[in-house]
Amino acid sequence: MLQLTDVHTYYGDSHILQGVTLEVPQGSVIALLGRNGMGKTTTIHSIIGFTPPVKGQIVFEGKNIVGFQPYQIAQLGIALVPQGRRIFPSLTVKENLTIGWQKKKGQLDNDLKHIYSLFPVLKKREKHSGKHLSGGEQQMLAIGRALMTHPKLILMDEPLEGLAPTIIQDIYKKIIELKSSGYSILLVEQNIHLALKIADYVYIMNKGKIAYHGDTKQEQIKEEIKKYLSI
Amino acid sequence: MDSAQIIIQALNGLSYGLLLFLLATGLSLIFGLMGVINLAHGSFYMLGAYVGLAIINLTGNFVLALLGAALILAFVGILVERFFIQRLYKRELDQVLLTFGFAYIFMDVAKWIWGGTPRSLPKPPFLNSSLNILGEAFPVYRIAMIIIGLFVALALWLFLERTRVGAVIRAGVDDQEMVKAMGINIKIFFTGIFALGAFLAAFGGVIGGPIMGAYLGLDFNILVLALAVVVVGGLGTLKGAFWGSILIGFIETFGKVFFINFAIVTIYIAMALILIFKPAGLLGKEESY
Amino acid sequence: MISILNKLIPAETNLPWLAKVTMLLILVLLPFILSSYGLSLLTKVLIFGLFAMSLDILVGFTGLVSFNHASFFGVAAYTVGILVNRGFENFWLLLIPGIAIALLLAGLLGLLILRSSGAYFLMITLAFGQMLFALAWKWRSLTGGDDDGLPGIGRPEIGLPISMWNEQNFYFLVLILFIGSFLLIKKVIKSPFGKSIVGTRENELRMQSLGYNTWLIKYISYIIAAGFAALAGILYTYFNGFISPQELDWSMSGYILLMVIIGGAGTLVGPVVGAAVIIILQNLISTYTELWPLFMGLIFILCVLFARDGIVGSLLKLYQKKVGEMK
Amino acid sequence: CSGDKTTQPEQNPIKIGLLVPYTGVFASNGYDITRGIELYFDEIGWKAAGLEIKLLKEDSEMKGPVALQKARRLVESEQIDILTGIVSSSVAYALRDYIVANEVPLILANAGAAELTKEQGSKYIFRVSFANGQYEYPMGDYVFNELKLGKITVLAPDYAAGHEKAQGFMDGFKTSGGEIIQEIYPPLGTTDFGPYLAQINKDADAVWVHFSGTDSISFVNQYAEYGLKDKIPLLSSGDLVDESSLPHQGDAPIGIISSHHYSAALNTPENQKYVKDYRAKYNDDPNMFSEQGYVAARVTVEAIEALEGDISDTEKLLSSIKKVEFKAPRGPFSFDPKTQNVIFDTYIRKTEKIDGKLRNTVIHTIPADKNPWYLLK
Amino acid sequence: MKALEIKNISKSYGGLDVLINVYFTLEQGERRAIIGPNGAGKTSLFNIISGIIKPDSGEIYLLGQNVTRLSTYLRSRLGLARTFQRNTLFNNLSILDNVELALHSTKSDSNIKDILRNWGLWDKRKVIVKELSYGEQRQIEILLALVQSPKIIILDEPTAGMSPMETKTITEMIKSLSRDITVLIIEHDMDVVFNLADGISVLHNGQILCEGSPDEIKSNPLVKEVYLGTDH
Ligand SMILES: Nc1ncnc2c1ncn2[C@@H]1O[C@H](COP(=O)(O)OP(=O)(O)OP(=O)(O)O)[C@@H](O)[C@H]1O
Ligand SMILES: Nc1ncnc2c1ncn2[C@@H]1O[C@H](COP(=O)(O)OP(=O)(O)OP(=O)(O)O)[C@@H](O)[C@H]1O
Ligand SMILES: [Mg+2]
Ligand SMILES: [Mg+2]
Repeated sequence: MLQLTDVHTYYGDSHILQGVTLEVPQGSVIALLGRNGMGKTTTIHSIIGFTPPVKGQIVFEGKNIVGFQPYQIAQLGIALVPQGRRIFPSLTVKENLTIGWQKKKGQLDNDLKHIYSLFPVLKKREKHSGKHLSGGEQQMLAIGRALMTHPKLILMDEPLEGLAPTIIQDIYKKIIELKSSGYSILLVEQNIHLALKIADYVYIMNKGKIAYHGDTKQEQIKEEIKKYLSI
Repeated sequence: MDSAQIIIQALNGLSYGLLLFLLATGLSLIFGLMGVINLAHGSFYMLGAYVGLAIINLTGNFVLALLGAALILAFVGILVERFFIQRLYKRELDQVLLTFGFAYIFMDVAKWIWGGTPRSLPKPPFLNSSLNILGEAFPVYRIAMIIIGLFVALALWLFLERTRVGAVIRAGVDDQEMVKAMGINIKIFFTGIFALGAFLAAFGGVIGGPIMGAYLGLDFNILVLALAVVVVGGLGTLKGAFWGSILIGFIETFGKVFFINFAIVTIYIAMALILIFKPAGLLGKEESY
Repeated sequence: MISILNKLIPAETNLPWLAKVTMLLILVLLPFILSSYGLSLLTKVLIFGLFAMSLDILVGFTGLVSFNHASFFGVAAYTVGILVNRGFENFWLLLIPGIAIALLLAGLLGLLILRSSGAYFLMITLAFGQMLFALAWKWRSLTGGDDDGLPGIGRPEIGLPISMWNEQNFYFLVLILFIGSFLLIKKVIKSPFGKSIVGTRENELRMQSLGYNTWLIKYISYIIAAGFAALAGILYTYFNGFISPQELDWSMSGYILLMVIIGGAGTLVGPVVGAAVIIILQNLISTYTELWPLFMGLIFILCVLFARDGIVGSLLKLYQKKVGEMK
Repeated sequence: CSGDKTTQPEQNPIKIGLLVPYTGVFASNGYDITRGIELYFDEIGWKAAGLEIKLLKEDSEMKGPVALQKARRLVESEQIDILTGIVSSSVAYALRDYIVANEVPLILANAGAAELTKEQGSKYIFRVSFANGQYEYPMGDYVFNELKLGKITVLAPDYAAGHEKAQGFMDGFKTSGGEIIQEIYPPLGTTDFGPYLAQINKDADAVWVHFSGTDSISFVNQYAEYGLKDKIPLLSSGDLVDESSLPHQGDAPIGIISSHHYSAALNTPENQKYVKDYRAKYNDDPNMFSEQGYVAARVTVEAIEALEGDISDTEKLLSSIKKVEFKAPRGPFSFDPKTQNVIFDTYIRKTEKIDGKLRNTVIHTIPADKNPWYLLK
Repeated sequence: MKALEIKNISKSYGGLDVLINVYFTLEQGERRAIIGPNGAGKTSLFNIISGIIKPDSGEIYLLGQNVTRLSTYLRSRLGLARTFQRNTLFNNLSILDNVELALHSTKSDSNIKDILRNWGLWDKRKVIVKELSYGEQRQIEILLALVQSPKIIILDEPTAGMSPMETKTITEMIKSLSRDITVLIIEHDMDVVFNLADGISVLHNGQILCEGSPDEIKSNPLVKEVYLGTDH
């Protein structure tokens, strides 16, 4: 469903992604792991179009989306749960949720109800402005906001950051559920334990390159993770 | 002052306030929602008045002038936003310089086309009479201004509150990238709101034309008034712009009655007092962490 | 929230040594080449350069876009003008009341306005600025009011057998005070205090959490800026020989702000270059066409489009990039 | 040496500096003055005493320091022989010391502060326009004795010229026996007069006002709007209904009685020719400003011709200017030798609509020697 | 003398009670963790301790001194340092400038050099902070608090967003702080909490649910239910 081939991305003069190739098949959860500053977020940003690659191909459902505007990419069915939450502080919780919602894809009340059942606290804070939420609540909002757009592929950049263990378990279940109903997910996560549990396949990044990739069931993976993430 | 006088002056304050609302609300939208310091806002107002006058002279039709001028200036607004402002979001100092540059250019273009002579827009004939209120005459046109001001306020409120537009714009200012990632072509919204701001300014220019006239320098006089309104009411809320306008309208009017000698500074004294006690405007929220 | 100037500004202007010496030489030699009119323009550029530099302390470094900077310029100018017309002569002694009154005024206003920020700060300063303007306009007995202003102010007596009526001598007096102020402001900016004003601009919350009294930092910076504006105002009074309320008007504050932005906020040299560009171009263009605002407007727009960080800011970036490439 | 001139036509031209606002609220005044000046120079083929005339125009922006800077250029770089223009008194004050120190003759074509030709006067400063109060003063007597109006409310903008002009009228009116029952001074640049109009004392026999430019248009319209036009007669200084404002005031000014040193409707041959030429060139009616410019230009030329073009001696030039006398569109023109201020007849005019067009018909003339304004000093 | 005393602090926004009569104390040199569900009021409590928001009622004592009415900067000067849950840095300044500001620009150059060397940031010192990756910025956030040589340090989810390796380094670093320094930490990463803390307070719906040693908390069924879930 999504395929990156030899992607090179720069910030000004610095060459950050140096030929990233990875694939997210339909209906699967792919984990992208790596230490801080290795280029995970940049990979995500290259896909969504914030930092368009200078070289390489990004193919989504058979279409090369390099050079597309972020909003066009999003309209193709890619949603982003960004690192650092990036909810809209001056909008209320409800506005945050409804802003990307599209009529043709569902019923607003139903969709909202769905998100609220997943994160009941958001219902309680419905009219609060985004900036007054607690960190964890903002993270829930960021996930809910992405789900509201009915995407086919969700890019999740450390979606579990700042969440309490109970909520993490809920989200774990949610991701499994999403997967089984056909969603594809590219997951960047530092909670290695959980990432390995959810994902079907793992890519490990090191200094802008894919250093290793393999099936989560493989034995070798433990060692590779030890090697690149030092645990 | 007898009661008739008080009523007349209150009507004066109200009509002036709603005129201020017309001319300030566009600035409030652009400033409050998009965070753009548009020093050319007064120029849109002034050009609106001039263009409106030109259309009246051509067609003799006030309503046509009103809509024509507003649409023409909205188009100018689209050009300005699309080719210039769009690169400058969140760069306030550059916005100051750019829009000031435009203010200069617009002023000179107006001088070039219409000369420097001050002008006044004729009132539409059907509004060119006076009403008798408790023995005092009060111009019908000012009553019409009150009605139009209220109507525009209502229409804007419906537009911004009942549609997603206001929220999208605010989100766009918070984090443009993220809005795009939500599948929204935010640029169109920005352009649209800027055009709407220009539309409202020009609309105000024509409505205010029979009272404020059209002259070189009107642009900056209006700008200061509009800024005062927006800031007193608090940035970014229609409600703020509305009550800010009415308040300033009343302060100006009653300042002219009770403090004739200080009329040139009443508005500033009021602004200073309000901001000393409410550093983020009357209806603005103080930034709480 | 509007946090004016949330962008990278080179906090130091690291022009090579050679450029500095050349610059100084040019400033010293120019008066011998220029016509008397050219010299008067250059003098004006230096005075406004100083004025703009002082505003840059607020706008560029502290992140406060003040719209009443002309108040300090004007109040000091009036103070000195009034005293000169009452027979006080010694320039150096006159500097004391002139600057002191501006500092006092800034100290007083600072107490009232610093709770606002961003656009609100701009507006509350505008409001106070206009009140002072109105005061100068209406207090005829002291200021001469709107019409006459305060004419007939002679040139300074500096206690040396050198006549300041000679335009070259006056220029050198201005030049010396300009360079002195420049070095002083630079010293302030480079000091720990200077760092702390930049920190306050960047993130007030973090500064407070680090133990800085950000209110006081802004307050002091407001007062310092007022002091240098006052010096510029005093020199301007002597330069013109008169002072009128217009010098306190918001349009003057706006004019200076344009200089700061066009030259590059947050670089000390920038505002001076901005002053030079605006003053010289305006004088030049307006001799050829009455439509000079049109051309000035175009220049402003071109500057925004092609010199993102102001003229000096952009040059600096270019220079730093070149140096980076050479390494 | 005058004989050389015919053999040496390529002499230094005469340079006249013109300093008026071309930008801002008063730009139109600047342009009108310029038009008057250029019309006259056209008439004489841009030559005075055989010498070419060069007109150097600069924008004063109505700001003292800017004007001073521009004057420096004109004087020091261009070496002008005469400076003229100057719309606002504050600019005139700003230039005064510089002009005197550099010995440049200055011919004021509008700035009206009385002081400029009194205490602040100088042999270098002439004024062809008016001093504030000069044509307002004699109207006081006319209003009281001819119109028989005894109680008057006065409105004028709150700045020096406004006060001076109002004072001129009030002095004249009170000297004749009238009573001022109310004085209101709105800020300069007021557009909304509603609150002031509602305050006007209903006992007043008439309202006298001085407003000009933008203010005059707003005021006249709103005076009618608030129903006052039919209740209390409106009197004014000529500025209120000057030909520059009339086309933009609708029918509201009809019936206003005003005093002025000029009216485009004056019936003299000089004026008729002037109005005709002006219309031909600019397709517009002349007004007080253009006439002042026209007169200023003529004064310079007359003075230069009297010296046969030899203006190297400034002293001689000054005394030559002082002696200039001619029949201007406004009537007989001359300087008061003591103050170097203009002396003119004052016209009482009534604004009327004739052939669908508003004009200021002269209904009474007060000759210069009957204007006791000068006796006051 | 206690390092920190929170006495009956309450805070509400509109109708929402964020903190209700919170009372707890911290001995000098103690290492305490506050855990609790999202929205329990942990960050709000930190903001009240550091003076960024004012409590509706209650008092705060810092090193024996009543600081309830003291501004943030004065509390900092008493020796309180903090990190923010959301990175709060001088984004447009370099790493070096950030650290210099934290040091009040008074310390010698060599000191700064040592610090940056220790953190492996010396080579990157001229990099503008906003050009760092999220996790790298997170480290600067902690660095700024640590270099102030505080007496009490309060850390709001310091390791969130850090990779396991960095998390380990930071945890060790906090652990190795001199025992004079009192540490209060909010964390959702239980490994970090159990590794660092002497004691844990659990905040739930704005109230202290329970307090105890890591082992006690681990096995407390109530805590399991509202916070830990079944995993731990
Ligand atoms: N705006 C920027 N300008 C310049 N360099 C940048 C910018 N953003 C990131 N970088 C650099 O790019 C590299 C990769 O950053 P990226 O954010 O992709 O890392 P990451 O793997 O997501 O790390 P983390 O786990 O900390 O989020 C880092 O070295 C960072 O310094
Ligand atoms: N200014 C405010 N206005 C309204 N509600 C607020 C405000 N600040 C915080 N809240 C609410 O108070 C509650 C506590 O927030 P706080 O940030 O203290 O939670 P937390 O315990 O730190 O949670 P997390 O673990 O998710 O960071 C939240 O539900 C939040 O929505
Ligand atoms: Mg990342
Ligand atoms: Mg928190």
